[in-house]
Amino acid sequence: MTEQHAQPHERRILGTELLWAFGVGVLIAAILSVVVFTALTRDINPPSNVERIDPKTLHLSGEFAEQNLGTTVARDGGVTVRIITTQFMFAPRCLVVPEGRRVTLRFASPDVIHGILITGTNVNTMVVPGFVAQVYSEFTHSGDLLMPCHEYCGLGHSEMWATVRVVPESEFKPDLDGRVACAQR
Amino acid sequence: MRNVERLCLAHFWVAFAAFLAAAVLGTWQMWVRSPLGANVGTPGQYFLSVTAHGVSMAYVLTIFFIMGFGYFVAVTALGRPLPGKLWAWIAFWIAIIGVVMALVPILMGQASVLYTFYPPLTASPWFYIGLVFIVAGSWIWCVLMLVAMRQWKRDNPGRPVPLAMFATVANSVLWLWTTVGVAIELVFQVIPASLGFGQTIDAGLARTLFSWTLHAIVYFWLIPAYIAFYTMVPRAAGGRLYSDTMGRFTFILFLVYSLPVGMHHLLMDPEHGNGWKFIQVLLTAFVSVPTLLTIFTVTASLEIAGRLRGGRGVFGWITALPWQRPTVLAAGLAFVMLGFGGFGGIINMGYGVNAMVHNTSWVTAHFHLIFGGSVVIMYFAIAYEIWPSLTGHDHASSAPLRMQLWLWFLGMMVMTLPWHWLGLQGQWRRIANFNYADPIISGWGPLVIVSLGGGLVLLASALLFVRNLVILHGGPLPALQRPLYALAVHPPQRVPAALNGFGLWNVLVLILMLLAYGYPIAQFVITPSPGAMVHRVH
Amino acid sequence: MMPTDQPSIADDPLEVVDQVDEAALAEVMRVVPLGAGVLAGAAVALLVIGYLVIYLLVFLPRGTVG
Amino acid sequence: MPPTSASEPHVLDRPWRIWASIVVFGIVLSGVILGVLIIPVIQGRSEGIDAYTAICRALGILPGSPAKQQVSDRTPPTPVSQVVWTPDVLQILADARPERGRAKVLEVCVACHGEQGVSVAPEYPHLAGQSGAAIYKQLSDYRTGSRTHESMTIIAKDLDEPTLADVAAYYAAQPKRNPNPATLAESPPAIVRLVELGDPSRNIPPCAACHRPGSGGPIETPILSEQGQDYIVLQLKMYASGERRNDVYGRMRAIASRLTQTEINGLAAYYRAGFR
Repeated sequence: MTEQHAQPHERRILGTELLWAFGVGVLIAAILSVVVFTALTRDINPPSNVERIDPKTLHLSGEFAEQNLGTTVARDGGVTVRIITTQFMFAPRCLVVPEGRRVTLRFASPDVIHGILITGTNVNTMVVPGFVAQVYSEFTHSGDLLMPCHEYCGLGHSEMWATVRVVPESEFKPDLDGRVACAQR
Repeated sequence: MRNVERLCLAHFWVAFAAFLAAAVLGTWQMWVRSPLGANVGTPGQYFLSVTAHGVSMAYVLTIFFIMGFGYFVAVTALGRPLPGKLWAWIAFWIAIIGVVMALVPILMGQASVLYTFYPPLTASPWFYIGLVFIVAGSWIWCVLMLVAMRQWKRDNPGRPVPLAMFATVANSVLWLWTTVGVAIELVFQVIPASLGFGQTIDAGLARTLFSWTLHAIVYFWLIPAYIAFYTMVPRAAGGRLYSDTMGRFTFILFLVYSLPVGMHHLLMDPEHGNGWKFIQVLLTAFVSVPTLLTIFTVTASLEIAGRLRGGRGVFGWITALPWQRPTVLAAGLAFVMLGFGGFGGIINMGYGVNAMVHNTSWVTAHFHLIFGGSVVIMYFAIAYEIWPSLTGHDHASSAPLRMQLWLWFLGMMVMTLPWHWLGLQGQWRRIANFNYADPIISGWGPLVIVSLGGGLVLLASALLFVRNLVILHGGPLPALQRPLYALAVHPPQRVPAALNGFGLWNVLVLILMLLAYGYPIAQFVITPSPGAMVHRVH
Repeated sequence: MMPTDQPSIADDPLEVVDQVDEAALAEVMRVVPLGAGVLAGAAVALLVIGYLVIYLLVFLPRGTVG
Repeated sequence: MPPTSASEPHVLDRPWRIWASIVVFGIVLSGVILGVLIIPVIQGRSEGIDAYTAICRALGILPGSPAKQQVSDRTPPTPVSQVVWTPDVLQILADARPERGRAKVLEVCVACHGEQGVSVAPEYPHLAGQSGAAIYKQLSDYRTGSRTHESMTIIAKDLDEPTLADVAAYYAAQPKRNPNPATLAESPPAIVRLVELGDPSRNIPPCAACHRPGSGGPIETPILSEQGQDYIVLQLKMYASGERRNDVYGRMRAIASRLTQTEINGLAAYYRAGFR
């Protein structure tokens, strides 16, 4: 191939490559714009609230002591669920949440890294010792859902799961000090 | 060629031995978690197996294969003997010591922390020190690749470095950059804790440092497969490489964009803010550009080959391609699996959408399809392609090779497609035994059995692969000297320095790492998170 | 660097063996990226459509997350 | 990125440097603007969060999500156990000397737990070869009243931290008696499965997941091998009824309340026989 003859030909190849790169860039921009649109209109973000807490003294007093766990309804109607993820169980192991209302779930781990998801919903977060993991969501269907620990936390990892009971608004009745518990222990 | 045969074969056989053992373990795990093996094996055995499967596939198979293939490329692409061959053997033996030091505690059940080791769970110090030895061995390989390229450029001023070698050196630069993360985590956090020098460990910092390595290591595994796509597949199909410049540019994009995106593994972590996670999502979106460029360039190269063999019309060239040649068949199957795996990746990186699939079987399907599928099938193709020149004997017939490739493809698709559906149902990862009595989980049983079927096919394929290579050592036919690397449609006469070296790109990587990882790591120094107590597993 | 006319790597002994003849290649190159562009374009478009389908039909109905 | 194909390499090089920097910084800049500025500020506006707080939350400087107000917390009454595993507590345990503990053992503990840690009566636990951390935790709980027993509470109250650790170290140093090989054979498979696999349907993790040494479970987990059969049955009953409540987050209370009577007896016999 002589020098002159190669010029236009080589340029045409690079032209097609750049056209392809431009097309792919447009598709990637489309996907990213869907992400940005969702974030702006429905407040959808990955759960992250960078809140530090000492895992060694969780059980003593403060937000994550044993008596303070489970679902509580504040005076302004805000539903908050506090859950401890510890080696090989959730405390409490059964949660009640209302359907259709925004619920804030707060997790803390006193020992190793855990992680949770609730089947059939977008609730998902890692629970790292030293931080409070906070996820808020609206549950769109009622029924009993499964909340397993989805991060390896030791030999009992497979048995670590809890039940999330999504009840319609009519059945979600907090008691005197705003707590709602599952029927069975 | 004479001077690296034994070196390459030593590396490849260590890699494929680890691969076969890990394939057996993988199949056992599929059986144990299925309804058929409900009460077989204890959690201790299961997590021991998962750790061994992960370490063998992710560290031993990959690092040894890449080192062996790197030496082979350095000699054949540059057409000159390998500089510092003694150091290559030293690196090999250091890495072998590392493998033994890591595998012994795993098999003794003292290191069941999985291959991405989750501090505060802490394994035996030997496990971590073994990993450091393996990485140290691979660092020597990186230096040898850089020295080989520099010597060649000194003797050939102004000439472009052959694409295969350019990509191998890009891979070693990427590996030097990415191992810094796990090295800091091991040396300053995990090894001291496992030796008992501290009772607490900062789990948030450990995860962030490991994420620095966790994504670029995937591209370190992937680049040899892409070298085969760009240089071997067009030659095997009887065509030319569509664009050599785009090939160089793709490997540079991999180097620049794969490093700062590691934190998309932490999208669901509480220790980083939304802003940093969105930057990671954006950079991850652009790390798919080089893969999409490769699909176009390599398909165009195959189109050239197909049309040269008489393919007509828009798609006529596809049927005209020589699918009976293993390398061409492997490339086709690899692209199909890359499509499915890439689709899984787009969902994973969807900012909020990640919450739907994080740590579910969807993610397991994603990396089994891309790494286990398209990358490992190209490792097979590379091995088949270069084994004759390494052993001096040629394959008697390509039928068993094609059979093995088809089995691997079918097994992988059958195993991973059900996982996508199960992942959306919420099937979570690393489960020793399912509670099939639970109404939600009982529906998963049949699909887990289907995946087990896929696993068995994969095991058969793995065994057939090792057989195909072993019989070559004593095969009758003398190997004919086949050229390996494809010519470009326009072989490059002069290439800008930016496409012939990595100076500019190293500067850009440094700046990108500071922007993407600067504050997320600094925050653990500014306000250290409360220490989590070390939980020893040894 | 002095811009001298260097031999291309095609002259390198290992590279020279290639049974592609230039005339046929030039003929083929007039139409080449069309097939690849259509095939790869369709595949990538399929990926993006799949992303939107799963996003609309599976992700959104499951409720918000934040 | 079209490289001009002029002949001089350094001319070829300049556009690459310019274009590469433009593209790379353009992408990162748009990421910063969108991720750190636009999305948090707009999300925060609907929840009444001012722009500065929203941006700080997006960067991780302030806790909370930029799209939602933080919840206020409430502090409850007394905790279940006061023991806090911190490095200095583990340091006390590490510095403990069995010889110093021996004097206190011969003075107080030998009456019920024996000199080698073999208890004199079925309702008192064997302490030979028990984990030091486990003994330390139970003695501390007796001292703080998280766990009560007519004699142990008084004894524990007049032990200070170092002697408490020495006593724990002394019994931890006592050799375990070798298990009776005859009884090793006939442990029923249902019990072995409970110890090794647990029962996922009842949310019961394998006993070995915590109680087998080196399992990586909670630090205060006692070693059960060769423990007295009646003592294990008694403790599991007290956990099930809630009479004993010093297990953090009700870990053992939850498990014990789901075990049947035959399983409790089977497990007690299994560990009595000396399995690990």
